[in-house]
Amino acid sequence: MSAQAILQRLGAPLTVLVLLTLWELAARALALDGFPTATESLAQLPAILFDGQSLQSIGASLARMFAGIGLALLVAVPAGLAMGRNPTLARMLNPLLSAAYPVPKAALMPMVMLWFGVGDLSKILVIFLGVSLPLLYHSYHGAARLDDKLLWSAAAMGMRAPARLLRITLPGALPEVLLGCRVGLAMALIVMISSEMIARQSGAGDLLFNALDMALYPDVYAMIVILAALGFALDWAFEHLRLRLVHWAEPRQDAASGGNS
Amino acid sequence: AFLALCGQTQAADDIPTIRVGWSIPAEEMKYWMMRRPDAFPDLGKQYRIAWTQFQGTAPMVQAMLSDAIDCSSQAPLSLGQGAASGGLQAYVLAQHVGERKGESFSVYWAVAEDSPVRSVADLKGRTVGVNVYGSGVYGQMAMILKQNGLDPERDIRLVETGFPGSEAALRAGRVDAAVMNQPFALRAESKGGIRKLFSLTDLMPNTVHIFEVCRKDFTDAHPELVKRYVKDLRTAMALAREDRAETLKVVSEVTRAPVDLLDGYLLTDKDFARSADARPDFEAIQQMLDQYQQLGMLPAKVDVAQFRRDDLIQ
Amino acid sequence: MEKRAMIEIQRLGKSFRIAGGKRHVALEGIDLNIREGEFVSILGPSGCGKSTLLYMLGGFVPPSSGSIQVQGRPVTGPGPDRGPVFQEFALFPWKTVLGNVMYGLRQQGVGKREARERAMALLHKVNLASYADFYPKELSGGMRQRVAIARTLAYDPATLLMDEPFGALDAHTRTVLQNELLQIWERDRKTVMFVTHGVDEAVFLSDRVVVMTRSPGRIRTVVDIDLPRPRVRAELLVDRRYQEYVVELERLIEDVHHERDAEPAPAPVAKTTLKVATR
Amino acid sequence: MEKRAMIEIQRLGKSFRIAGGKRHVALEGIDLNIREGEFVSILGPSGCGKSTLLYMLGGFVPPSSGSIQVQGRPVTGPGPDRGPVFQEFALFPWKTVLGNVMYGLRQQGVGKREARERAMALLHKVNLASYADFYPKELSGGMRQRVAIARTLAYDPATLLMDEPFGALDAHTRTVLQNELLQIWERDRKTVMFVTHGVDEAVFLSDRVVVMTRSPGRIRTVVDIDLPRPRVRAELLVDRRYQEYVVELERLIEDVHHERDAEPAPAPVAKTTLKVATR
Amino acid sequence: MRRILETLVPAAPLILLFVVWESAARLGWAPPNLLPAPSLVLQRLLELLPDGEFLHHLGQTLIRLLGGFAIALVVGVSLGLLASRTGGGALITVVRVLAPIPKIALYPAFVLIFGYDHASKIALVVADTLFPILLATFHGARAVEPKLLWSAWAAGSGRFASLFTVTLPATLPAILTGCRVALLIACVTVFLAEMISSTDGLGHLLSLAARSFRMVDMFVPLLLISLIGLLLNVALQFARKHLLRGQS
Ligand SMILES: Nc1ncnc2c1ncn2[C@@H]1O[C@H](COP(=O)(O)OP(=O)(O)OP(=O)(O)O)[C@@H](O)[C@H]1O
Ligand SMILES: Nc1ncnc2c1ncn2[C@@H]1O[C@H](COP(=O)(O)OP(=O)(O)OP(=O)(O)O)[C@@H](O)[C@H]1O
Ligand SMILES: [Mg+2]
Ligand SMILES: [Mg+2]
Repeated sequence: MSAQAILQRLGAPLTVLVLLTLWELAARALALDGFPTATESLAQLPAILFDGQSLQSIGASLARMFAGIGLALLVAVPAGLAMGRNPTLARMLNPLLSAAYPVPKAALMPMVMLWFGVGDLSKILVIFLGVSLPLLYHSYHGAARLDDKLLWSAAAMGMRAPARLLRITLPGALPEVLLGCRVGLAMALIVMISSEMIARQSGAGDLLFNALDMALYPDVYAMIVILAALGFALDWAFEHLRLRLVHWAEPRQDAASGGNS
Repeated sequence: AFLALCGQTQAADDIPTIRVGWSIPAEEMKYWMMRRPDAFPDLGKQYRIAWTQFQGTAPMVQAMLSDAIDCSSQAPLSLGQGAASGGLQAYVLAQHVGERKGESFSVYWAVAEDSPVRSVADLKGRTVGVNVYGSGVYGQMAMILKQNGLDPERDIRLVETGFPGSEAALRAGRVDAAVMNQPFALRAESKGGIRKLFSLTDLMPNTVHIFEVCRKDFTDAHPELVKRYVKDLRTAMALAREDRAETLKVVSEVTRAPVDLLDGYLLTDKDFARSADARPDFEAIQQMLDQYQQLGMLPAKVDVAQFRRDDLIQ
Repeated sequence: MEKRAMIEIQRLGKSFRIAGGKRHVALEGIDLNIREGEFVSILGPSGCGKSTLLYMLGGFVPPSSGSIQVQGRPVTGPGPDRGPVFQEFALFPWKTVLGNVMYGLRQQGVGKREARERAMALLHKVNLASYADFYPKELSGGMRQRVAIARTLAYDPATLLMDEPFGALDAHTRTVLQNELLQIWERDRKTVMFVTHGVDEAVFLSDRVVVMTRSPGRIRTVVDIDLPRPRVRAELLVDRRYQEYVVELERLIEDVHHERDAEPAPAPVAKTTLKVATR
Repeated sequence: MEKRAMIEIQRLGKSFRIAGGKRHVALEGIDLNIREGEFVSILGPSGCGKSTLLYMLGGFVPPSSGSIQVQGRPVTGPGPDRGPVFQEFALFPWKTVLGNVMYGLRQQGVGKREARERAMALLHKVNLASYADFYPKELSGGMRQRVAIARTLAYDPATLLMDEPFGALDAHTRTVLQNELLQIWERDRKTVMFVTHGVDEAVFLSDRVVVMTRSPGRIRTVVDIDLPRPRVRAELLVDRRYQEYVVELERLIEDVHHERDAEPAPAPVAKTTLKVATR
Repeated sequence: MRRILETLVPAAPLILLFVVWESAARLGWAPPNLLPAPSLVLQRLLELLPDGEFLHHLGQTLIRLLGGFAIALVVGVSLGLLASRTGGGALITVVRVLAPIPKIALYPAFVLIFGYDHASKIALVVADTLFPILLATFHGARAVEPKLLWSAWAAGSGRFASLFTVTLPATLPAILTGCRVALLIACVTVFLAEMISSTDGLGHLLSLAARSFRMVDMFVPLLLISLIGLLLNVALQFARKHLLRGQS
């Protein structure tokens, strides 16, 4: 039992170690210029992490990312939930959304620059668009699948529709909404970087794309490692939050395993 | 545009600001101004610069068209296309880098040492890497191919490798000929195993690569401001050429390329050519614009005269 | 002493679109008037449309035909005057037992403290006070059902729409809650629509018992339960009239089951003169 | 004529971790032996752990303490020898009624055609043949319950673990299915664990009735039902012994309810000598 | 009449968008060298559609888009289902590490490994769409009502078989939501890949036009990818309706 617990604790670091080893072996076997080994890349980490300016850049990117996420949470979740409970609204917005999301933001940069400048605003907008995609659809379908009788119960207590959206649909669809958040969080880091591809000021994407432009692949992969670590930490923190928020919905602890084998 | 104001980091006081777009890797003048502002008495006091880095010159044309930046680095083709198709009106005010036959580096195509490709004509049916399809460098390559009896659309298979990925693509055998630019050329040469096939100087001796451009409406409205900027650019060119050691540091700070690598080519005869007064070579630009028109890459003749405002260049 | 109709149901019908695209008739031609303060039970075969009828009374589901009026106004949606207890409980899974029971009270604007006290009092009544902090998924079926009952009773709706509310309870708990419900009803004179499968339960609690036919559900008979109130179980069980009612209703249900689908259902008898039980 | 124990339950206990992080004891010290082909009913207050006991017998949930052996081997997981009918039905929502009932048969490798025929035969028995193409969400509560019963009976498990399987059915349907179950049991001599709240149902069906205490559940008493088989409802209802059993069990359940939590539960009596009902 | 209205409602916002866009271009709210009128774009699109070469570009993009999506779907659903079972923890750690990586940075490596043809672009689409599907599947599978699985196991379904007979159908709603997200991401990614490095495909046409500031030509691929996204979504919605006809 305790051995199992130890293994569980060590699970994540062990997996990461295996991953790094696989990377090292693959890179050595392939011996490609654009694919450095793990050791080469990790060797570049201190140069980035002990450089105040780089850290500041990464911080600036993260700030934009959180702004974008916050905006997405504020807009996409309510919109998705409303669509889930209101078929007419969903029928109206669905075509618009599925026509708008596929458009590559990079191609619209001139318009974005025209209206929002080259600064933070346009990048936050791009991040918002990326993050809102999973948030919106997971909220939408989560809300649509909610048991009607929960809403009926609330309505019978005299709760009006807007309040029901917030107090019944939101918590009821929360597991699915938070799944959207988890996907959105991973995407946020990706979009955060790609939002800095075309017009760059200081940021993590700037570091990464500059390294790419200079073919400094170990630096590129060092940035990737940093982003992966950031993503891991964010996801870890988010999982804790998620479990706290939806512990009531998790199936019984010993359920999916079944039996005492 | 009103939203742009909110997003823009506006100077709190009334010091005028120029919004400048830049890119890497060969704009030492700007890197100096960004990294060593104290070397320029006016900078930060008489005027300010808001820097934004871009991926390539075309996005900077769009940014200028969107009124998101005032000045930017440009190449002849993107400026010509911006003017011919996008309605961009701008002045060419300083030249960053160009080529000078025999004295400087020239963008070239390399093949593997043991490749059977010995001449341009041998490229028929081969895979050729280019930085960007439809770019200025591509145009000049196409011209060279034509001169050697090859149809660039049909006789070769073209892939976009970008400059940074070029060497790797060649070594991995993904392309038969790869385009080489600094500092990637130096790195590839030092590893060996490659051979130069042809270079842009084969087409013309004084190709212009990058120059500085400011929007016409902006310049006409703030001639003094732009003048200061151009003056500082020239100061930067002088500084860059005089103090090579410092320039190496500056460039390394901006591009994060190690000083060792830069030391191998920067400001030597393995680098592009820079003129002391950073004066644009309008003749060469016109020649290039004409070539592009000939290739159909420009829809109409573009007269370089429209980009001149001589009182700012002296 | 005739009270005015609280609920008027006229030629009510409901059909559902099923997956194949066809329509399935669940209810047909329901006519029923329920007076204010009346306790009406509904008995009927499984699948005859009892739950569907309650959904429409609650205003959760629109009728396919016919009309429902509550206090003279057509039902257009749910309201706090009609409190449902659903067959599947429909507890809020993200709230604890206490949170579920407090919910309606808080919704009505009752202060937190008072809502808590009143909810706890109700939880004591349904014998779940020590489970106040449990989440629904941690409860047994019968416990969930009791929470659902408490949740609805908490906000004190004028009409109760209860769908087999004691179905998952053991005999003792069921008796306790039956008595509890009767007490509340006798005190507050709520109108109650009570779906059940227990014939004795229906007779014990109701003023009238509606017997429905097999699917598609129609009203087969309405039986007035003319037993004195307040009713005491121990007395009633030995009352001959009580036993007769039970036997009669059981016979009716048997009949309903043996009527062939092909036969036309007998004409609804909802409009029989109503006799108010002597109290 | 003593048959060997099919199910041996020893000092079985189960506790759950609840949201607060504390543990909640659901079951404690259960000792019970069930012979092959025996029909055992479980009566107990709501929340005393009846469902939990069945989950552990099914091998779905591991015990916290104690052990369960089925046919001499410890239970390590579910198997087709023990078929559950869950209190909440747990139908596959993506399958039609027919698909649900066919599922087990198909899993056992029965051909499509035969599975279909056997499933349809069962659906006729539970009176749902005309709903074969409906999806679970389109059914009423009682209809769902009948599908769940049919689904489990379909693949003919040697042991049935039934959790209030007739709880949502009207009296008539319930009687029909009780008789159906008895017939199957008498023919195939299945071992049956049957959780119910109906004392009369328990007496009517069972060889033994286990009465449990309030939560945390322990076994209070095991009552042998010494009534002749095959049992016929009409005869039984007027049988004095039957009535005595019912009265005795009702009294026991009342007792269970009035025992204070504080009092130690009486020693389990599972090990009383078993008397096989005369057949 | 009612039918017409019913089809009009979903189209209304799109039509409105077109009207606003058209007037923005016509009335000069946006400079015409940045935003061409949609009528011009549509007209050009109709001109180009019968053109064999244009169709070839369209085909290339669709192959990459649908190929990448299909691979991501199969791999993502399989891995997600496996990870949901005991012992899947390691897989989720891998996902945690790999999901937030900007795949675009891996593109140089993809190109060297898979070449400049379809494969490298498909690889990028797979890398970008895999995780939304995988995570949706994983969470959906974890939330499956245990009693459904218990019912299946008790009916003799093996652990592995029940993954397909129970977990998969019960997870289908979540998977389809993941697909919806992934499909839209795939549209963006395939364009990005073609814009970065390609000699064919709609993304290539777009960047070519963008580089020479032929705005109408640039908006043709944009309009087309919108239409593709729209059509794929309609298809997905039909699939959803059909697959989930028993549920919700
Ligand atoms: N959403 C639905 N779609 C299609 N048919 C439905 C739907 N809901 C109910 N039905 C059908 O309507 C009929 C009545 O269902 P209802 O739930 O009202 O029955 P009930 O009288 O409450 O039965 P029970 O006593 O078993 O709960 C049933 O035949 C059922 O199949
Ligand atoms: N997942 C769980 N977490 C915590 N406690 C649980 C859980 N499941 C059941 N319990 C507790 O275990 C006890 C027994 O529950 P169980 O469902 O076995 O009762 P039961 O005898 O079947 O009751 P009922 O007749 O109401 O169905 C209850 O007190 C319940 O609160
Ligand atoms: Mg019902
Ligand atoms: Mg139970």
